[in-house]
Amino acid sequence: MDVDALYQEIILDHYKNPHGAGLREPHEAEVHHVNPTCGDEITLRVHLDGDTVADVSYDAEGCSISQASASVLYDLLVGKSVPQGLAVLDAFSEVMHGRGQVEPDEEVLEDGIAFAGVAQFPARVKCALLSWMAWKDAVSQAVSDPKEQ
Amino acid sequence: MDVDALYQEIILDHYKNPHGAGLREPHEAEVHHVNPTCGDEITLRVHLDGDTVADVSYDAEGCSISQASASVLYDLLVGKSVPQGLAVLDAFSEVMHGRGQVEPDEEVLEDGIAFAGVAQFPARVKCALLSWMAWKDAVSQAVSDPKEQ
Amino acid sequence: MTRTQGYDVEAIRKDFPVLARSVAGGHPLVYLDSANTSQKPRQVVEAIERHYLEHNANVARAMHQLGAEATAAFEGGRDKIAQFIGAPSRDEVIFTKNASEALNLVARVLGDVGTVGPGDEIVISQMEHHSNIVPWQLLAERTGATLRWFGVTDEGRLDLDDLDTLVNERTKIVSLTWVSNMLGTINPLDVVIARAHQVGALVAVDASQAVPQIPVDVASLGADFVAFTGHKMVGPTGIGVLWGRYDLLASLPPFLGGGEMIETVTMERSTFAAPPHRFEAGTPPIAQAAGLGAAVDYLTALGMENVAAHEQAITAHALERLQEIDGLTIVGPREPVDRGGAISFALDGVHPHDVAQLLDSRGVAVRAGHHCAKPAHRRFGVQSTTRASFYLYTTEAEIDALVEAIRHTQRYFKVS
Amino acid sequence: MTRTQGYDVEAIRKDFPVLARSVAGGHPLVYLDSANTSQKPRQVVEAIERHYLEHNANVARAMHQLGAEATAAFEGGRDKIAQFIGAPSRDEVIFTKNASEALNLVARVLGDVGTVGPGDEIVISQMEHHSNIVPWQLLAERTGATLRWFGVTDEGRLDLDDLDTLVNERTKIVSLTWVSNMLGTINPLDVVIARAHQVGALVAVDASQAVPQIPVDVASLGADFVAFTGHKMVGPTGIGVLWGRYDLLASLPPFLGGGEMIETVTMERSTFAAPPHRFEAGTPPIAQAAGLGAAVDYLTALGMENVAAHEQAITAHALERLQEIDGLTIVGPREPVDRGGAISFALDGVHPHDVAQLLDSRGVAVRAGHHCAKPAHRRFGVQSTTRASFYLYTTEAEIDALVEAIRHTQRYFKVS
Ligand SMILES: Cc1ncc(COP(=O)(O)O)c(C=O)c1O
Ligand SMILES: Cc1ncc(COP(=O)(O)O)c(C=O)c1O
Repeated sequence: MDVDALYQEIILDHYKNPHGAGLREPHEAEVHHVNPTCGDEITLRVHLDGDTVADVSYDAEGCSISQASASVLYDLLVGKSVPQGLAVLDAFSEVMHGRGQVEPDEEVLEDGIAFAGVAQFPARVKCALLSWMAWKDAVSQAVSDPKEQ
Repeated sequence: MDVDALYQEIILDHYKNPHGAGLREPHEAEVHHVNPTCGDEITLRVHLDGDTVADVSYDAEGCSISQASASVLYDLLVGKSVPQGLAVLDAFSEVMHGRGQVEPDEEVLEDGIAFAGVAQFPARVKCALLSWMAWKDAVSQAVSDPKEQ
Repeated sequence: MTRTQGYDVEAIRKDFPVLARSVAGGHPLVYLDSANTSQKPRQVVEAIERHYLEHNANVARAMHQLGAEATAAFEGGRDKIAQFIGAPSRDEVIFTKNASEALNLVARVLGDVGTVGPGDEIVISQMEHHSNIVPWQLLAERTGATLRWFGVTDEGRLDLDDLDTLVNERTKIVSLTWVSNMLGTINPLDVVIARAHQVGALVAVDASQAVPQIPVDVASLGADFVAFTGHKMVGPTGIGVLWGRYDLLASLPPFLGGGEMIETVTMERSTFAAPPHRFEAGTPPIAQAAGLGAAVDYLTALGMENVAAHEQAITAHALERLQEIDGLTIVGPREPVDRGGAISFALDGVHPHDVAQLLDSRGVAVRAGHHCAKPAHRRFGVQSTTRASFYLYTTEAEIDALVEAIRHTQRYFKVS
Repeated sequence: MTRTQGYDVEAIRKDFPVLARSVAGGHPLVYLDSANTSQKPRQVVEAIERHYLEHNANVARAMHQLGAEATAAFEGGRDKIAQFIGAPSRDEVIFTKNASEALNLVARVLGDVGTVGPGDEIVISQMEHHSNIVPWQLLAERTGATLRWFGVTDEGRLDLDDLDTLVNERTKIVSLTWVSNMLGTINPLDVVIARAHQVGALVAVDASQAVPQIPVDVASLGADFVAFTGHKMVGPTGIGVLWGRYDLLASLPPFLGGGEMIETVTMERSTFAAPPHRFEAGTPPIAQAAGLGAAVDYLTALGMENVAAHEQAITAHALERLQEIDGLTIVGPREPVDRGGAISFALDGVHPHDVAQLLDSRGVAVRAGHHCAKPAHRRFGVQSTTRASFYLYTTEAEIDALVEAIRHTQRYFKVS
C-alpha cells in the first residue's frame, strides 16, 4: 500500500486550510464524537433551515484524514436537503468500506473522491468517517427534536 | 509408572477392612476435610487423654488410597503422644512428597511404607494425605482449646 | 454400526498428533476426556504459531502493518464465531477468557445494573456445572435475591413438572445448561425460554458442551445470553465467548475497566465504548482468537451436522457396550436420545478414582470425580463418578478398549 | 556506545523470526512498539505448540497421564513466575487473562469485602494506564469512596510534594504504576509504599511495564498486590498475573465463581478453595502458562540485569538521537535516568497518526494515539503522541532508522 494513495494533495490542502471550521450559531443540535482508539475528537453542530442543511460547524482535533474529511463534509453537505445529504453520506461510507474496490462517483463526492485511497488503509477508515458519523447523529437529533437547542 | 506400585496388597487390605472407621465419643475436636479436585471427604474426630492420642475416629468417603490411608493413620497414631504423632505425620508427608526418592522407615511408618508407591503418582498424593491433614487440624484444635466440645 | 456418510474418522485423527501417542507402559493413548477439554488439530496449532511468528502485534490501537494484520486475525476470529453460531451481528460476540468468565460477566453486570434485588428470583438447575451455579449464588448473596432451581428426574432429565411455578413473575433471570457435562442430557431449552420470556425474565444458556457438539443458531434459539468456551471445540485455552442480544448488551454497564473498553477517560470519569469492546478490557486473547477462528474453520469443514451424527453414533455404541458390563451403572439417560457424548457411571466395589487410575494404566484417559457438578452427583446419591466422553475423533475401537479396560479393572479389584 | 558485556543482540534477534520480516514496500520491519506488546521468541512459541500437540489436557481435575503432564506444565509456569518475581510462595501467584483483569480483580474483591465506603479515599496517579484508572473509578462509584491522584511534574515525574496530605488516614488503597507506558518514568515506589503502609492503606502496583524490563523482587518491594501481563514479557497473549500477599489473599472472597475455585458446592451454598485457586475460576490459561514459563526461562537465561542494561543503553541512544530533530518534543523525562524504554513525542505540524502512518510506510512500527493514558496526555496539553518503545531485541540501527524515517516524514509533510 502506497502512502501517496492516502495522502492525496486534495486531502493535504483541506488539512492545511479546513473549510467551515469553528463552532457557529445558530444550531439545532450539537454532538461530540470520539475515536476511542486514537483519541481523535470532534464537536459538530448542525443548523437546519426547514429541510435544508443551512450550516455545519465544527471543532475537530485529529489527524490529517479526519480533519480533511470534516472540511470536505462541509463543502458537500451545506446547502443540500437532509435526504440529499444522507445520500451523500451513504455514498461516502460505501467507498470507505469498499477496501479500495468501490469506484467513487465524482458527481456526488467531488473532493471526497480523494478519500478512495483511505479505503485501502482499514485503520484509517474510522478517521475519515468520524465527522460523517457525528453529522448523521446531529442531523437525526435536529430532525427528531427541532425545537430543542 | 506401574499401577501395582500404587495398589500394594497392604493398601487394598486396609481399603477392604478399614481399622478404626466410624465416628465415636468422646472427642475434643471434629473436622471435615475435602479434596476439592475429586470430592473425597473425611469427617475426623480426635480424643486426647492428657498428651496421649486416645482415639481417632472417622467417617470417610473416597478412593482406596484415601480410605486405606485413614486406616493406617488409626493404627499408627492411636496410643502415641501428640508430639510422637506429629513426628509420624512428618515422616509420612516426607515420603509422600518425595516423588519416590525418599526411602520410608518401616520402624516409624509400619504399614504406611506401602504408600511409598503413591509418591510416584502426584495426582494421588492428595488422596493419601487427606486424613493426615485432617488429623493435624483436629489435633491442633483439640490442643489449643481442650475444654471445648 | 452407523457411520456418517463420508465422515472419515481415521483421516480426521491424522490431524491430531497427540492421538497417535502412546502413554506410560507403551499403551496407545485412548483419549476419552473430551468433555473436559478437546484435543487440538494441527491446523489450529499452526494458526497460532503462524500468528505469533509472523503477525504478532497488539490490536486496534496499533496502526502499523503488523497491527493491522493482528487486528484482522483477531476480529476475523470474531467474524467466524458470529457466523458459526448464527449471531445476527458480529458485535454481539464478546471474547472472554473462558465460559466461566462469560457467565460471571452476565451475573456481575446484571447485579450492577439492579436486575435483581430482595424478593426477586434467579432460576438455575440441579444439573449445572459449578460455573453456572456459583456466579448466581454470589449474585443472590450480594443482592438479596433468591436462588431456585429445576430438579432432575431419575432418568437424568430436566424436571419440568413445576416449570410454571418455578419460573414466575418474581423470576428475573433463568440460567440453564444446554447439554449437561455430567449426565449428557440435552435440555429442551425452547419451553424454558418461552416460559421465561412470558414472565419477562432474561435467559442465559451455558452452551459449553453444546457448541462443540451440535449445530447452534443463537438467533433461532431465542435466549438473551449464550456462553461457551474455546478449548472444548478444538480451539485453544484462554478464550471463551459470550454472545448477547445487542440491544441488551448496549444497555449494560461494563464488567472490567481498562484499555480498549473506553470511549474517553478523564481522572474524574470515563465513558465507555459500544459492545463488544465495552466488555473486553485490556489486551484481548489475540492469538487465541486467531486459533479459535481456525477451530471454527475446522469444524465447519467437517460440518457440524456430521460432527453431531458421529457423536450420536459413538454415544449409542458406548451406551450399548457399557451396559453389557455387570456392576456398571450409568448415571444419566441410557438411551441415545437428546443426549450428548458424555457418559458418567459407577462401578460396584471400585471407587471412581481407582477406576480412572486402572484405565490410565491401560492408556485409557477418562475423568473421575464430581466433574464440577457436585449437586448433580448428590441428586443421584453418589459422591463421584467415572466419566468417558467422546468427540469428533473418537472411534468405536476406542470404546471397545474402554470396555476391555473396565473389565480389567474389575478383575484387578476382584469385584467380578 | 555502551554495550552490555556478552549481550549479543544480533544472536537474540535470530530467536524472533518476525524481526527478519519485511513489510509492505519491501522495507525491513523495524518493530518499535514493544511497550504495546513484545515479540515472541521461537522458544516460547514452540513450548506452546509442543504443549498442544503432545501434552494437552485439562488440569488438576484430570487424573490420567496427559492430565498430569498438563498440570505439571501449568503449575510449572506458576513456579517459574513465582521464582522470577521473588514471590515468597508459589501460592501467591494468580493467573488472570491480562494485567487489566488482575487490577479489576483487586478492585472488585476489595469492594465486595467493604475495604472502602463513603468518606474513604483511593489514590492513583495522573500517569496511570486506563487499566489502573477505570477499575478504581468504578469501585469509587459503586461504594461512594473518593478517588484522588498524584499529579505529574513538568518533567514527567510523579509529583510527591503533597504525598503526606494526599495519602492520609482516610486512604484505604493506593494503586500506582511502576513504569509509565507513556512517559517512560520509573516511579520511586518505596516512599509511596512506606507512606501508604504508615496510614494503613493497601498498595497495588501496576508492574505491566516493569516486569518485562527490570529485575523485580516482590518480597523486597513490599507492596500488597502486583499486577502484570504475559504478552509484554515475550510471553503469550491471554495470560496475566496477580501476585498478592498470601495472608491478604486468604482473607478475601472470590472474584469469579465456577469450576476449580471451589471447595464444596451445594445448591444452597458453596465454600471456596485456598489461594491461588480461589481466584482462578474455570479452565485456566493452560497452554499460556506453559508459554509464559518458557518466556521466563528465556528472560532468565538472558539475565534481567542484562535486559535492563540493554534497555537503558538503547533508550539513552534514542533520547539523544531524537533530540537532534528540530520540531520534535519529547513528552516525559529526557534523561535516561529512572526511565524505561518508551519515548512519546510530538512533531510540530504533523499529527501523531500521520507520523505513524509515514513511519509505517518505511517499515518502522510505532504507536500513535493516547496509549491508554488520556489523562497523562491531557496533563501535557496534547491529545495524542507518537510513541517508540524498545525491548531486548532492539538495536541502535533501528533507532537510527526511526530518526531517518521521522526526517522523511517532516519532508513529506513539508514541515522542515
Ligand atoms: C502500564 C500498563 N498497565 C496496564 C496495561 C494493561 O495490560 P493488558 O492490556 O495486558 O491488560 C498496560 C498495557 O497495555 C500497561 O502498559
Ligand atoms: C457445562 C459446562 N459449563 C461450563 C464449563 C466451564 O468452562 P470453562 O472451564 O472453560 O470456563 C464447562 C467445562 O468445564 C462445562 O462443561
